[in-house]
Amino acid sequence: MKPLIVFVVASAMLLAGCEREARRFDTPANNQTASEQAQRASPLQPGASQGGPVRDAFRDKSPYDGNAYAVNQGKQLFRWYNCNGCHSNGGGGIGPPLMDAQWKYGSEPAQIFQTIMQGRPEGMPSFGGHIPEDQVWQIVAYVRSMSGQLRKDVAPSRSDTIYAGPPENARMRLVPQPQTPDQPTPQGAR
Amino acid sequence: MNDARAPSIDVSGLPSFAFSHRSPMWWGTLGMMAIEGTVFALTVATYFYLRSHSDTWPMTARPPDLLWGTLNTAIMLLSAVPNHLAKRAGERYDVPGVRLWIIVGLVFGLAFIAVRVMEFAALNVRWDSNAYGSVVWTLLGLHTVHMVTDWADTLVLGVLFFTGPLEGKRFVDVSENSMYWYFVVWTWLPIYLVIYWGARAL
Amino acid sequence: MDRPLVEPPARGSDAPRLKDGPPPGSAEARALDETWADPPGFFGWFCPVNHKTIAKRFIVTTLAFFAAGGLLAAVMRAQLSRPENNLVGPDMYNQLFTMHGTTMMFLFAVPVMQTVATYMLPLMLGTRNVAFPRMNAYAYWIFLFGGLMLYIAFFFNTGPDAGWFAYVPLSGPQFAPGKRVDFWAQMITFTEMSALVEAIVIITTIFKFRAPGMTLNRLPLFAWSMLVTSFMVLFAMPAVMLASTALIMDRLIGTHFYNPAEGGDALLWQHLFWFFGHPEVYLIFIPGLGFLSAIIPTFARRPIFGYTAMVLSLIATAFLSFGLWVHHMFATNLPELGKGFFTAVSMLIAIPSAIQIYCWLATLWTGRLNLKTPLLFVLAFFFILVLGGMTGLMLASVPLDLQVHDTYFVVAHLHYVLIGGAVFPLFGAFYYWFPKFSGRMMSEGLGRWSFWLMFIGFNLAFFPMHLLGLHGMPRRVYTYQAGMGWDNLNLASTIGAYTLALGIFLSLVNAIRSARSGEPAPADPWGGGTLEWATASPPATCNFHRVPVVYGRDPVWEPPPPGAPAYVSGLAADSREQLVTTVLDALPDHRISYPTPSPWPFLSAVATTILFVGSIFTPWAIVWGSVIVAVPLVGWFWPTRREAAEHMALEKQP
Amino acid sequence: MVPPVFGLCLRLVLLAVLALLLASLSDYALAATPIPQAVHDALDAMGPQASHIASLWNVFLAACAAVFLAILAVLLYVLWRTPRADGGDVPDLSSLREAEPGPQRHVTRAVVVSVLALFALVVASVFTDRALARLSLADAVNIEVTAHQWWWTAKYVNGGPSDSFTTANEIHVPVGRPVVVNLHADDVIHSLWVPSLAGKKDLIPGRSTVMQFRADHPGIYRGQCAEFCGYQHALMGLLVIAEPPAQFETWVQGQRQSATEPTDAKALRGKAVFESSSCAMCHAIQGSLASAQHAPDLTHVASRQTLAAGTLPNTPQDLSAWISNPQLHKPGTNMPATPLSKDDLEAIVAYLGGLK
Repeated sequence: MKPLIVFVVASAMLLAGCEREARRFDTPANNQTASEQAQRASPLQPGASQGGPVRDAFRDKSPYDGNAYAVNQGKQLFRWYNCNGCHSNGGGGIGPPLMDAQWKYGSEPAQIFQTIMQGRPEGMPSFGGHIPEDQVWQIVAYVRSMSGQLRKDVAPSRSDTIYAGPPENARMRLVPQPQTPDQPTPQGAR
Repeated sequence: MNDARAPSIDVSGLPSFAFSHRSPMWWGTLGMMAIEGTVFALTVATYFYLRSHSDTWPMTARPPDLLWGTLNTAIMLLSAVPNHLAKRAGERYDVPGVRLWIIVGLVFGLAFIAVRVMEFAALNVRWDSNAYGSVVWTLLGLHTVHMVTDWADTLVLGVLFFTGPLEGKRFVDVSENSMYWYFVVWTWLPIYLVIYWGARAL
Repeated sequence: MDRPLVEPPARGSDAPRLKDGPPPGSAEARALDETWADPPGFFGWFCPVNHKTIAKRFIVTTLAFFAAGGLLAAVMRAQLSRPENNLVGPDMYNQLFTMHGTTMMFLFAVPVMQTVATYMLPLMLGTRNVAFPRMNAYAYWIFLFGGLMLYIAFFFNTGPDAGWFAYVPLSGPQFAPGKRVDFWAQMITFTEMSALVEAIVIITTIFKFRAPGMTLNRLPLFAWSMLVTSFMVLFAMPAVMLASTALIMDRLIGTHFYNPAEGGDALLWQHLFWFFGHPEVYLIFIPGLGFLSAIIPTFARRPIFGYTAMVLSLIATAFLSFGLWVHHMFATNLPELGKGFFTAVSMLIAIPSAIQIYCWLATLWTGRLNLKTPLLFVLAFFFILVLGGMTGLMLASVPLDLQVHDTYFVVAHLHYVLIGGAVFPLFGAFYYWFPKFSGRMMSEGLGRWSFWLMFIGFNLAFFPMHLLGLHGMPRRVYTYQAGMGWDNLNLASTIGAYTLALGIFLSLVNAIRSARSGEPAPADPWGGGTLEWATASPPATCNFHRVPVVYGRDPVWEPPPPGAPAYVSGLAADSREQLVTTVLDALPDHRISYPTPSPWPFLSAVATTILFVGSIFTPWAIVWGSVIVAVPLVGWFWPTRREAAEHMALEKQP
Repeated sequence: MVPPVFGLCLRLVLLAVLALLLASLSDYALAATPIPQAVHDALDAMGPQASHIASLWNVFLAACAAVFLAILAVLLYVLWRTPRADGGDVPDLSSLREAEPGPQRHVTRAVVVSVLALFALVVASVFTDRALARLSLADAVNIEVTAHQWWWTAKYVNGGPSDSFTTANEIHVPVGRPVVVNLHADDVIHSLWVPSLAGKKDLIPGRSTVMQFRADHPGIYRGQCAEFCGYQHALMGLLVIAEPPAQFETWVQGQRQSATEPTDAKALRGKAVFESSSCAMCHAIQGSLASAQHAPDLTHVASRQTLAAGTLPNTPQDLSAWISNPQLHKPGTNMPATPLSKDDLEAIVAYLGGLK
């Protein structure tokens, strides 16, 4: 009995530990799976505009929800790609806040992925083709950590910056509100 | 020296316990106090190190309110009285005296632990507001830990004096417990000065 | 129940009980063996408080960690054996060198010294157990759990990867995601707690449990070195505990100790860490000096030369070692004037060491040498450590340090100092005291082979690193490009490292074989002068059936004058009773009843582990954890009526 | 005591197997150092700072060697002369009764000599320190160097704001003119070390440090990060290129210009791809839409000797290899592999190759 418990606990730790601590340095290839192309939902793009559609999320689950390193990278990219410019650390400003329970375009990883890739009307640029999809997934994981959707031992802690308020790993898990009906599910996001 | 007929020192007549520095436990307690004293000292040093690196102090916060901290200092100094009497009673093997003064001491302890809660509220800063907040919370927290543990030790010892079994060395325990209580009280004075006046004058 | 206390009974000396005094073989002696024995059975295995039992386990544990750290180093040397090697990537390599440094510093070097002391000191001082034997057991258990925790984490890819020095911000919340660094920082809490407890145990043992007549002026130099070391522990280790706790808080609850943006400072970590870190080096090195002072007189067949100078040097070293931590920070922007001061102190500390080296040389010079393996390891010290000391002087100089700091030159220096100053003496001590531990002699032949392999391998492994550093190779690189001119030196270094490993392995084989089938050792195989050689090999459970009375610094060489009392009698033989003596003159002061075997230290350690590991993941573990810890601690303190009755029977008021 | 070893062995065995697989399968592409001629030796001093230290080194080396050999000699003499004994022999306790004037005299002498020698060394060290501090800074070149994981930004700030320009991983300095480098860190602590020119200096977040040196001989001097800073601490190189003042001035003039407009179609396409793909999210090229500051400024990338902070030689092949899979050359670097069609990749390489 005792060894069994030990074994179970140990393997649980193993899985949690290994996934949480994994550092994947090889950039996975972009989603090559055949899927219908999603139209850009925003005229805005960072840098020079690209024509053409963007890819769909090739999966519903975020590959990085359990990976502290990737989430942390996502946090860095969130700053580097100036998401702060509109979402200011998730508090919202020009863009909607990301640390609350309201999800205009859906709180599912695939939906967030689409929101970033396609962009959204009212000013959310379409980042598809401007950010490797692997990095988009990292940002997706980080965005989810902002409203406490991730495990506490995975979500990032405070940065060495000035920021009032609790760090992501100290936030309460908010139950995402269902989408308001007047916002049709944008095509591609499911 | 394995000569069976050699004369020997017969120690069977020696006492089986002794007070103060004659007792090994006294040295053990002293060692603990040295360690904890060093921790306090280093934390205070950290406080002034951070202060010396900051143009404004207490950074963006208001200095802590004086009321509760000062009140607590008074309570703690007063608690030295029952503490001293407990020590004296212990060294006279006066069981009723020990019981009485330990209980009084515990009451004082409850008082200053309760006031301590108010102190945290009166710091006017959160531990995660800035480095100043972090260090004062740590300093106050460290001392609180010692307060609580010492109070718990005293409680256990006090209970033992009601239930037994008692033996002579328990009176030594009483004496050393009082010494540690003194330590907790005396170390508070510099910490009080740093927390409450380091953010003001000094 | 307090009536007997109001009017103390005349019980005590006159009660008809078994008292010690009669020589080995007598009924009393057999009773003593019985009284001080460890409890039998599976559950008994968790309860011993005998310092020899605990220390044996402790030594084996630390040596196991030593082996583990060595294996890590072997992988690192393999990776660096050729340029652009691809054996391990940066992620694994960073974990490897962090684990190596951490293991060697926190899980091997400091604890192994303390634990050899907890085995030898009672024997050297002529007492039956260490002070606070249950604390001693507790210290072992939390050390074991802390070390296991770190390695289990490493096994689960959660090995720390920010270096054994864990500089912020690299180890901070922003740049070290996950829990790797937290496990490292919590391991510090475990091991430092263990070390602090051991320090108190050692200090009290030396101050209060010396055999009658062993005045401080007659204290064996090894005991002096451990006394000095333990005091250093008391004042050095709190610094790193504070630093690592602040680090965990920064990472877990968002404090700002090390966050420049919110008034914290990255150098605060370096100050706190090195305020501990440099004394740390000396509390690894000073016990090594103690080993030398124990071994050299025995194999030079004469008392040590310059005992007083030796003691004063030890104390001076301890004081100075707190005044030179900044020489690890010369490359930062600290005031130049301060750097000058720290240069001076860093060089000054060479003087006490020099004095001791000269005294040892004088002892050897004026003695007659018995060239056995232990002495060989000691002689190697004079080569390796002195060379390391010389490079230490170079590092103490600000301008030179700016060039060689954080290069392989430093790697060479610190290994010359630590392996030459601590590991070689430790091996010497191991060969010296193995007969006492095990009752069997180790093989001289294997010993010599092991020594020469270690000596040659060591120098081949680490001397080239001096040159690598000067030729511009920085530390902590997982690989290096071809064409930098570092290839051959690195290859040589790798070959040397594996030779060194082979030598150490031979000693291990030697120990295992000898423990099984070595020739039985007499009480005093080397003709040593200190008290441990006055009792059997291995010692009885009570160490001495008759606590000796001491008349000189080498009691075995200086027997009592005719007619003078040779031993102590009158301590209970059928109950654990110890003689307490006065601090300075070791006059018999009082007897105390001694703790019996108990599971509480083990259970308390388990509870402590739950608290510490829990607080890696949630701050609330501090709250519910303390409750879990309080329970076994109360159980530990609470006397059983049987014990109390036994103590009462022996009680006598002052 | 067994478990840690057991756990470790298991891990190491797995590791070894994995390593062998990797070693055999993977095309591990860390190239030999791109600049084998670059000097990087503390004792091969090319400027006043380094040579002050080098001469101090010689003083220390001589003194320490003398002491070391003396102690060794005494030890050998002792081993050679003192009679042998056995554990059974009665110890010689005469020293307990009478003093030992001979050894006492020797030990005292040795201690006195050691003290004097140490004092001399301290003095020598202090004087060298003063000499280092006294480097004349007249007409100095001022550079702001910022360290990142794992590369360097260098901003030349002489003259007005309009004159200042930014480059990365490679700084040019005029021979014979002092250089004042103000050091900052963007993320963690780094340390700048150019062994042949000066001692190292840390770059610390929240603090700023200064490093002063002068190069007296033209040449390429390799520097690198000396403080452990994460996964690619090993491959964080910096080149210091010392050249005659005239040459330096022309280089400066060149660097102040914004990027040359591409002329041929391929390069033009490369520019378009650069601006519209993920490159522009981190890199900056003056005179293009790309203006991000999270990666080396590529305005004059083609004029540099190396790629990725001294990791690869700056050739078209290496550049395209780098762009298509940076993690292969520098595992852990922040640059992701950008999925580009073959043509786009070639176009970008052509474009960047033209940015002299």
